[in-house]
Amino acid sequence: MAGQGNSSSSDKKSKEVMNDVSTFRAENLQNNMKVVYYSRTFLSIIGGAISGILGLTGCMGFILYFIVMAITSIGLIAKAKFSLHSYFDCWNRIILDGFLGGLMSFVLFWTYPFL
Amino acid sequence: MVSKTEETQLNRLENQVDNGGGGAWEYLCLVRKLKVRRSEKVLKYGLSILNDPKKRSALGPEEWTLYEQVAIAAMDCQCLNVAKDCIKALLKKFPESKRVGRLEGMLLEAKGLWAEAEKVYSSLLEDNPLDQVIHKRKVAMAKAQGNISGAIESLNKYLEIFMADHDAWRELAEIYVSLQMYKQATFCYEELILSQPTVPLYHLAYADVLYTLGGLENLQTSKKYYASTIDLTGGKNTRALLGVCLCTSAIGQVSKGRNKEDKESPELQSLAAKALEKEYRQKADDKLGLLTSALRSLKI
Amino acid sequence: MAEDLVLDTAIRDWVLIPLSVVMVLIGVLRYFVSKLMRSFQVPDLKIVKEGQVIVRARNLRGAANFIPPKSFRSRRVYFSNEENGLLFVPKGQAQNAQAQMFSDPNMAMDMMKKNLSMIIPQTLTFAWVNFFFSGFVAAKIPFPLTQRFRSMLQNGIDLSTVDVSYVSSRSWYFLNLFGLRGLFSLILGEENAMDDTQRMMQMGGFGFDPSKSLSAEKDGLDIVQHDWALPKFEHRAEAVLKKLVS
Amino acid sequence: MGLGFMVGVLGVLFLFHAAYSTIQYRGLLKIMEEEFSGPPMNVVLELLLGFVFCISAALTVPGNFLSIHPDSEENRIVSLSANLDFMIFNHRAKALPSETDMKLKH
Repeated sequence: MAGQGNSSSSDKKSKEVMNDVSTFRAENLQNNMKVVYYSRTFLSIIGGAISGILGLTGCMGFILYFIVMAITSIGLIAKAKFSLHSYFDCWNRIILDGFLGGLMSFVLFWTYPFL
Repeated sequence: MVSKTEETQLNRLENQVDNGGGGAWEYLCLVRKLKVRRSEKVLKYGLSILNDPKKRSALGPEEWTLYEQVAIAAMDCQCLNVAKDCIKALLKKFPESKRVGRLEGMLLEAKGLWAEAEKVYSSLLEDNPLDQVIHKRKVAMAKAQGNISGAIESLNKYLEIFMADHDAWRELAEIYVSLQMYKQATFCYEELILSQPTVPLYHLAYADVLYTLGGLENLQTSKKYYASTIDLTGGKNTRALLGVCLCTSAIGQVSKGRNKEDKESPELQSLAAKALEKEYRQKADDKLGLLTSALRSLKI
Repeated sequence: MAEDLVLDTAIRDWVLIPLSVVMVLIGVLRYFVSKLMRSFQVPDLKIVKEGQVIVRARNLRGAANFIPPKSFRSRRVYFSNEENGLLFVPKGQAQNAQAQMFSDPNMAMDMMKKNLSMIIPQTLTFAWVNFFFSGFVAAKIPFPLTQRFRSMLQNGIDLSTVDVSYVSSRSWYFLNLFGLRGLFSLILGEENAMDDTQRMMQMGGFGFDPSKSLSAEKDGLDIVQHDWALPKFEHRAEAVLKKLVS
Repeated sequence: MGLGFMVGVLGVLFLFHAAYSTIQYRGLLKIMEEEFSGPPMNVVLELLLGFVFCISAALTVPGNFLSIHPDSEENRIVSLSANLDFMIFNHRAKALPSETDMKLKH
């Protein structure tokens, strides 16, 4: 946290003084992760519907799922205005977290148009 | 807990309402949310809303919380008739509610009729012995009567049951500090730090008490807690900066030269001094001379 | 292998869509029912006190590194010493959970209510699906699956030549069960994103058993290694000031 | 919040409409026994539009991020709130003359 005067300054934090004793506001971190979870879930449902409508079958559908998840991650990073360290404790919170969580919803909404 | 943005928002709203810019209801809600004590403004603007039927009906159910807020503010400003009227209105709406019973007890306290207030509180306690607010009011009543030891004793009894209530710990700490019983106060502040470790003001209060206790070990611990306050407030807490400087010079005097302490964080006090000068230059540069002479006398 | 089966659209309109709609409605109904049934027990002194002791012990364990070593040790002794430590539960007094559960009626009632709102609608829908909609190909899933899935997905269809991507309505039920979890979390808010299977596993323990959690807290507290964080804070304060002054 | 929500609803409506027209289109293809390769171009465009709307809604509706650092402007605690539960009333304001015109008029 040494480098972080206020949230706007975005220079990298020096690693060795990285807070091994975490003094984060836990409830804000949870709030941020909830936002990520909601965005991911909503977009995985939308992605499922789209791949159903496009009539994709087999791996094409799953590829579309990963594309949608990648777009969500990029969108979320843009939303955090690239100063990720003031909103999340590590990078994969926003890139990988919940990547496969929305898979089942995706599959469900993928099969709807196929009925 | 009032954060910086909330404080600026509160001040902005206060100025806006003071020079007639409207927004009284938002201001009253913010005061309630932040739990700050602005009794005379709350009384003035609360009454302006309550006396205007149109605004009052616009509040809907919130009207009754406003009545309660104005009643407490009126007691604080010694306008007991207004408090009585508000409580009467609340009683009409909620005949047997315990909250209104509590308000009646507080009104008796404000009037100074301790016996009746005691009676009201014990009757309320009968049907709900675990009502935390009533216990706290009894402690406040003991304190108001000047019976500090009674307040401490009942507060300790309260804390035996509700151990995790950090407001009570804070009250106990402040009473101990007012009685200069610093040993017990340090215990209470440690409890507060344990319950909310990232609140810088608990670290600061703990460091103040340790500094007042004195002794090499306490001073070193106190300096560390001033440092943690600086870290948690990003160096913007002036009291913590001054605290570091004072601790360093006190450690220097007590250990008279064999200060093995400096190897851990040598430039902390010089950095704190520079930060202080920078802040004074920005905010109160006429007092800069005063600051530099004080720091020089502390040999930093 | 098998050429494309043409599924009658009537199946979709009368089996699959109603099943999904029913499951959504059940989820919403369960949300409101559990909200209604959230009974507020009048806490008695003992339970409140134990709850507070556990909260305080947990705070101590969590923020141990923020207080000086001496005061941490004195607190740990205060909490877990053998004679009258707060977390110490004398052997005789540790009733087991079941005995306590039957002795205290409203806890049993609460248990039953929780079951009612979770298990019953679950088994009802499952029985309904199995009874009415088994034995025919219900839907086509858009991605190919290996043969091993056949027994799971196509129960009730005893033909081995049918392509595995044609499934029976039971697998449609399971697909809905897991798929709708995301939708529920969007509509009904985060906390009931857990669907029934998770809640069932969680429900294992019978009721809140204070004596067990007291000793668990005590053991947790005993193994805490106190490593004072404050010296590190001095370095961090220096770094913060260096940045502020520069 | 309202706008983001509207955009999301609009996106979902676009998707529904696209789904509906695709099903019609497939029904048509089934009658003419042709292979279904993909929805017609205008449906694909509609899908893309709906998708863009949904992305923007997904990023705005769930609310924005809060800083996790205790020393950021919105988290830095500058003062403790008054301990109102232990508030006492016989303090020095008793001696001050209270404004007399304060009255609850009803």
